[in-house]
Amino acid sequence: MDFVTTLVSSAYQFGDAFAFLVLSACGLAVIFGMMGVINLAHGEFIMCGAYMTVFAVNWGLPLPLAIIVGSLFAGLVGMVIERLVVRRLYSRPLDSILATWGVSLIASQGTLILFGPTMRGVGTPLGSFMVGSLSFSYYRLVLMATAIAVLLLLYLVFNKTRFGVLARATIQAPHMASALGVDTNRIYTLTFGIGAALAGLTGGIYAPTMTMIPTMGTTFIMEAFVTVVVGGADVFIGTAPAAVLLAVVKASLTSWQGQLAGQIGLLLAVIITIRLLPKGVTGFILKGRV
Amino acid sequence: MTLSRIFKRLEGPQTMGKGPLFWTAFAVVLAIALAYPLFADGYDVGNNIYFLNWTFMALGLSIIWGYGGSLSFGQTAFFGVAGYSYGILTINFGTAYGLGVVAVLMAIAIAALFAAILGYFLFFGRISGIFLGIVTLSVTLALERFMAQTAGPQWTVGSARLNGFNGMSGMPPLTLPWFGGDIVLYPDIGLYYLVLGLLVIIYLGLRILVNSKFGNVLVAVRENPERAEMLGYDIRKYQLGGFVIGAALAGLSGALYTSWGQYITPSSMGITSAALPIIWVAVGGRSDITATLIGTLIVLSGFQALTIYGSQYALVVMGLLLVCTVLLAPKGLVANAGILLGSLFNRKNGSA
Amino acid sequence: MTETMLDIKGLRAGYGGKPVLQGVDLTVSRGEIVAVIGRNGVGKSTLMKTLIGLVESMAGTITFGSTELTGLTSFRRARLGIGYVPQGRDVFPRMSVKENLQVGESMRERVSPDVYERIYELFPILRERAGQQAGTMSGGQQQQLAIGRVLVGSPQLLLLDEPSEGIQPSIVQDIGRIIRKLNQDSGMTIMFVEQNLDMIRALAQRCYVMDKGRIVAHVTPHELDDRDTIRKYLAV
Amino acid sequence: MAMLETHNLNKHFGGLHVTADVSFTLEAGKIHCLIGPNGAGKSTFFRLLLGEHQPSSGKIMFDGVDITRLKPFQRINQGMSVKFQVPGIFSALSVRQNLEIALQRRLEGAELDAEVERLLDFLQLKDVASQLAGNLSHGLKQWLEIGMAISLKPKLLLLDEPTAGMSPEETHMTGEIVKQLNAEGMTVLAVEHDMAFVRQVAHRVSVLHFGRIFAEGTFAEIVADERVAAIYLGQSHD
Amino acid sequence: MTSRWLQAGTLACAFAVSGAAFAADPIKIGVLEDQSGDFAAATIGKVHAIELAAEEINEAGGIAGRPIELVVYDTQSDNNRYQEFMRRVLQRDKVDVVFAGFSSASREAYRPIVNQFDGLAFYNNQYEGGVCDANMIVTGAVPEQQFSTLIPWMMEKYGNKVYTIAADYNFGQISAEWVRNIVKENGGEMVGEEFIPLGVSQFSQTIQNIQNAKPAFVVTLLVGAAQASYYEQAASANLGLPMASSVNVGQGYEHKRFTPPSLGDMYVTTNYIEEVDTPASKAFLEKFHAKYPNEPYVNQEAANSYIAMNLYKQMVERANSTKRDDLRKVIAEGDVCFDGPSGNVCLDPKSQHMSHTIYLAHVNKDHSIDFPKVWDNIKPYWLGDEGCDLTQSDPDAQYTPSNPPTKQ
Repeated sequence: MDFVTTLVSSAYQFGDAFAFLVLSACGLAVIFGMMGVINLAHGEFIMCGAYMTVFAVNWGLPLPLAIIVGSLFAGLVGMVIERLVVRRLYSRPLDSILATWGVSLIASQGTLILFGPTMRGVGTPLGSFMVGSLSFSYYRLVLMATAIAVLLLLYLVFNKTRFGVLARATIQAPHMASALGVDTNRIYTLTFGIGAALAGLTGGIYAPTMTMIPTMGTTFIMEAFVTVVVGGADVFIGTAPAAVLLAVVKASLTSWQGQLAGQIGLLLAVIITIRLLPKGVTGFILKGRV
Repeated sequence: MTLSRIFKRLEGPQTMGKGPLFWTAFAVVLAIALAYPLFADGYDVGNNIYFLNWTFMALGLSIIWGYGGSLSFGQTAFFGVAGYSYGILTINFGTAYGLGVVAVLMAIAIAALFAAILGYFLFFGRISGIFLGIVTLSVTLALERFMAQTAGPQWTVGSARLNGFNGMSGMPPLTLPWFGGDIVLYPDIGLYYLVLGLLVIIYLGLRILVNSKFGNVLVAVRENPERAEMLGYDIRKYQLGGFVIGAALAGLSGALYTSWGQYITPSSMGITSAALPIIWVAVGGRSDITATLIGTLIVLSGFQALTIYGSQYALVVMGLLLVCTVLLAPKGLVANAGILLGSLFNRKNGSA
Repeated sequence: MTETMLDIKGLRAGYGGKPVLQGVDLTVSRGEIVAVIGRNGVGKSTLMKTLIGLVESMAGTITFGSTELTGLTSFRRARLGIGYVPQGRDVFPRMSVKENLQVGESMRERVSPDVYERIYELFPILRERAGQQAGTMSGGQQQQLAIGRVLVGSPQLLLLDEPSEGIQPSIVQDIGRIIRKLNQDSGMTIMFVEQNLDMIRALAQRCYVMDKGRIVAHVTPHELDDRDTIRKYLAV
Repeated sequence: MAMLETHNLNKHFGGLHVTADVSFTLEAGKIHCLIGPNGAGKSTFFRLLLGEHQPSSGKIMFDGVDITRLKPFQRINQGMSVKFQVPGIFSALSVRQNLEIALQRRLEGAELDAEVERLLDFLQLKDVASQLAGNLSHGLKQWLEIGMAISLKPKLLLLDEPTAGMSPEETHMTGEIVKQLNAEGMTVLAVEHDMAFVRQVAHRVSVLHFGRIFAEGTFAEIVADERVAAIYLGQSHD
Repeated sequence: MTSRWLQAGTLACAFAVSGAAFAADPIKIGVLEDQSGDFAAATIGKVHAIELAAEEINEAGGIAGRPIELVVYDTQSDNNRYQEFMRRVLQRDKVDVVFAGFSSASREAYRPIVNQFDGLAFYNNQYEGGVCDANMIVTGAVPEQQFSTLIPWMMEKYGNKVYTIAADYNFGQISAEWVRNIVKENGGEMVGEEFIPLGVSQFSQTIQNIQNAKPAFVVTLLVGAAQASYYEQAASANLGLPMASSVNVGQGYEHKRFTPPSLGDMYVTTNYIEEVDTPASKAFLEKFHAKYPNEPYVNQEAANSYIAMNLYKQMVERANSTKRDDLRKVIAEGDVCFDGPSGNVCLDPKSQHMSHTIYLAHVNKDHSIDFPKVWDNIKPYWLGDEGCDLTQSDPDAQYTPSNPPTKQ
């Protein structure tokens, strides 16, 4: 293999791992970082987005539009669940783990009952390109671009929009925000909705590359948790660097020693992180700050 | 007088139920449990051993989570570690001459050691609250994934093959050394009495533990870690202690389970398995071992019945039950019922 | 000038079932500047928090204009036109000064664009530091930000909880001057909790004296020139 | 002899300097009160002493030992004890158990039982001994916490606003308890702003203002100091 | 449908059809299959096939005049449930025989319990082979049947450089071992071998490794829904290599679930799929669809389960007993055969495994299927050759090529 091919191939593998980590984790990270809730139904929101995307394609929508529909639908479901369940548990974060686990059981088995054990997927669009002797999928590039776009979009939403300002204010001092006229409940609902919609987006965008089954979300779960653990509470200064770090670990170990090494590398990263940086990358970056 | 002193140590504000009424009920339940094999068929006895096996893990979770305030999502990791340890030991050395009992004890010790190492990182790294839950879950999933790939022939310990996802089997059942030959404990009456005996001992032992100085501090750490620290307690050590005890109990469940079914797999540590103990304990009532014990047995038999009669709706009903419990009975169904019962009883007494 | 803006009757409130306020009665008219004074721990801050809705009241009524406030969540009260500047400022530490100010917009449906100009005129430091993280500013700057933030929502009634706390005297005087100006220029009604005599004398038209969760006296600032009165109602 | 000394203790959060160069000496056997207006840095100073905050710079000596880098529980085991402003008790445990948890640090068996009874008597908590601590009235919670703090038989007792939320009678009673403990040999440092209490107990008073020790002396000296009155009431001192 | 309804329905049918003739005690058959959870897609059809066979047999007068009563439990793809319910059917329901299990893990979970109670279980799944246990009868195809046919054929057609990607667990490891050995025996070369942890769904690196190794074809031994994502990803990266498999299509009907052409040019050896174009197969499919019109696909496991029911009927009728030892005496005669949807099959007395007609299914670009080759009567020879002889001794063990029985 010539140098260019090696370079392109390494970058492609890194980007692929990065995209998967970011997209797996971002919904979970928003909900955990902004609200302190561990959403164990995260995988089911991913599945929900994927299923909705496939339905939308089957109704004749073009794929990009279908993915958006899937994402919005997951976000909507998220908001409903926040209203019905999660809202009552903000003072009891451990119980919210249980409740969201319950939701996840209902969702995955409910999907099985309603739509059967499997569903025909949609094909992966866009074809492939060659570099040297290797061929690559264009769609994987779309995934990478989406991961970066999601981070960028999140940054813009939480830093440049009115909603973002209010959301951050609510997270930092909920009582004060409320005393300044912020409807904090609405902020919580919307934030949870955004987290769920991001999970739905992940599901929708990976739907063409995966098998559609009710438990499909679980393949994202480990990566999502690992990224959030390593990243800590903040999406921007935590999740994104953690995903870079883990993508390097995963991609290099995978290409060197195979998939298992990549997986084990991720877990070692977690163990090392909790010892060295108990609050994740976020804690490290915020150290010494207010 | 000595009897009353024993009872005094068994009772305290950390456990629901006290006084003659409670202990009479306890004795009645115990008597029924002891007589049970006389009028139940073999299947029910075997099935109940299976249920009782799990209660140790639940009680352990109650100690670390309910009493100590630290949610461990990793109980099944210790369950699995002990199960595999038991398998490896007994496949290599057999269970005759009391080696089976030694294997159980060593399996528990290995699980406890693993918990001690992991717990050291966690508690001395000051990881607490919800983050502790994620980290312990991640470790559990890691262990599951690691064990699932040990299918190859290189993964053997002595003559025991770890056997990957398919799980390890072929370990002999537990035997007790006895005069005139070992007693082989298949899942029938013998094992039933052994497990029941262990449960009674551990239940009473935990009652003493949680009402002891150690238990007091454990609850103190849950209630107000800052105050506990400002009384000079190194709270990390107590959290670690509770974690290790919880892990050892999970280990006992793991070893017994493995000997019961002569089988252990990585999926015993998967995310579903990892969540189950939390559900049992939460539904029953986590901060009381009696509530945990009753709750665990109710949930286990309830879920099994649901699976038998509810077919595919079982999982949906389980999910609903969980959500409703969390929302409507935050202390747990059994604990809330107990509190209700207690207040009714008190009111009656008061008005009389 | 006798239109009642705030009417509190028999207000009881506290934490965890234990009342700190033991039946507070007090009125504030439109356009007034009223001080609530008293020693530490007599319930002054609790009163302010109960007014904005951060502490739930157990009994009594709070009437704002013609609206009964008890039972409303705090963001609804803020949107009715009550601005609250808490003790200890409570700025959002990991947000910029500008973003802190923007949160105040939630009090209004629509905020006129020149409101920021007005606030920057009152507190030039906020313009200078608009991009700085609020948590890294000094106490006095944070206090100015906290007041500026609530002014974005143009409240009719401004509640200030110990605006002088932990702030250098020169800035205390500045803040006092600005508050008076707000009252004179736009007729903003102001109620504040204070122990700082300079601030009380400079601002207050009337003073309620609080002790043990009740209003125990009603004095004018002039009466506070008297040493014995001070000793009686305030610390030291 | 100095029980507690701080040398140039500094703490800042971001741009906010909470304590600045606090050098402070507490003589053994005294009751020393620390006063100052809200926001003067009293509670931060207190947390620095306890080890809940790490100082940005400076040194803390306790009974001849440098404790600057010790963890909170290690400082307690060196012989200090603390009562917080908001009562730090174990709500789900009985009053008796609260005391037992504290006392089991140094006693056991019959001795422990006897000491529990003595403390319940001393703190007038006998009637509520078996109630859950969370159900006590505010004042009784405060006393219970004082009881837990003194259970350790500390050389130095740190009190953070021990009379917050107490009635004058309760405040007076608390003062008497503190004086009695001092008479038994306990050194006491109290952050307090109830002047009646300070007058009642203090051998010495330090005034903290803008994170610095502004003045120090006997109660009478401090009260007479016009500058102190000025900062307390915010009067410009010209 | 719940298990109770199923039982009731079956019983009702049985009684309606033959009335008084069925005064005899029913023969109880336990059915433990995953009707929910991860494996449900491939196993619901098995339950249906068993119900179909039971209905047919009952209509024709039952087994030796006794009606079949099914006791069905949903094992939820959960090993613990297999343990619970195996105990239940054997101890509580006292069934005569159990048809149980999809994954090898579930089989290993229940096998000790079957041994404990000395029951008899049919495992109707294609698997990694090697179970030598007198309490088990295996009707699924095993590696020697699938690979000794598939690999040489592929090497002849495409070349002798082979790359294997396999699920990183027992099935994958053992199957890969078979592939490796057969490739070597036939003078080929393994240019790569990669094991994928279960649950992994991302294959970019693997696809590149394959491109770098330049094999003639890829042997895909992937298992589970997550790993099935490989085909879509490989197609989208335009890998374009022929694939050989023992597990796909026949079990998970991936060619029906994925968008063409992601499975194009895949070759699978299977003992049955619904496309098999024989009169027996067509008749079976017709009956199946008549009873279950909404069945998405009739896979090899469904056919094997159907065959197993008929084999059991034959054994019981010949032994005139449902006792395990009597049945095994019949098997020992060596002529327990059945002419079913997949052709003629016979039970091998030594291993209690079944011979098969092996069809080479080729998936076209449009995901239609053709059969370039059919091998008749391929025997499950390996266990017997290596020294497993259940007519002589019962080791209750599972062997692998790297861990064979110790020869006497």
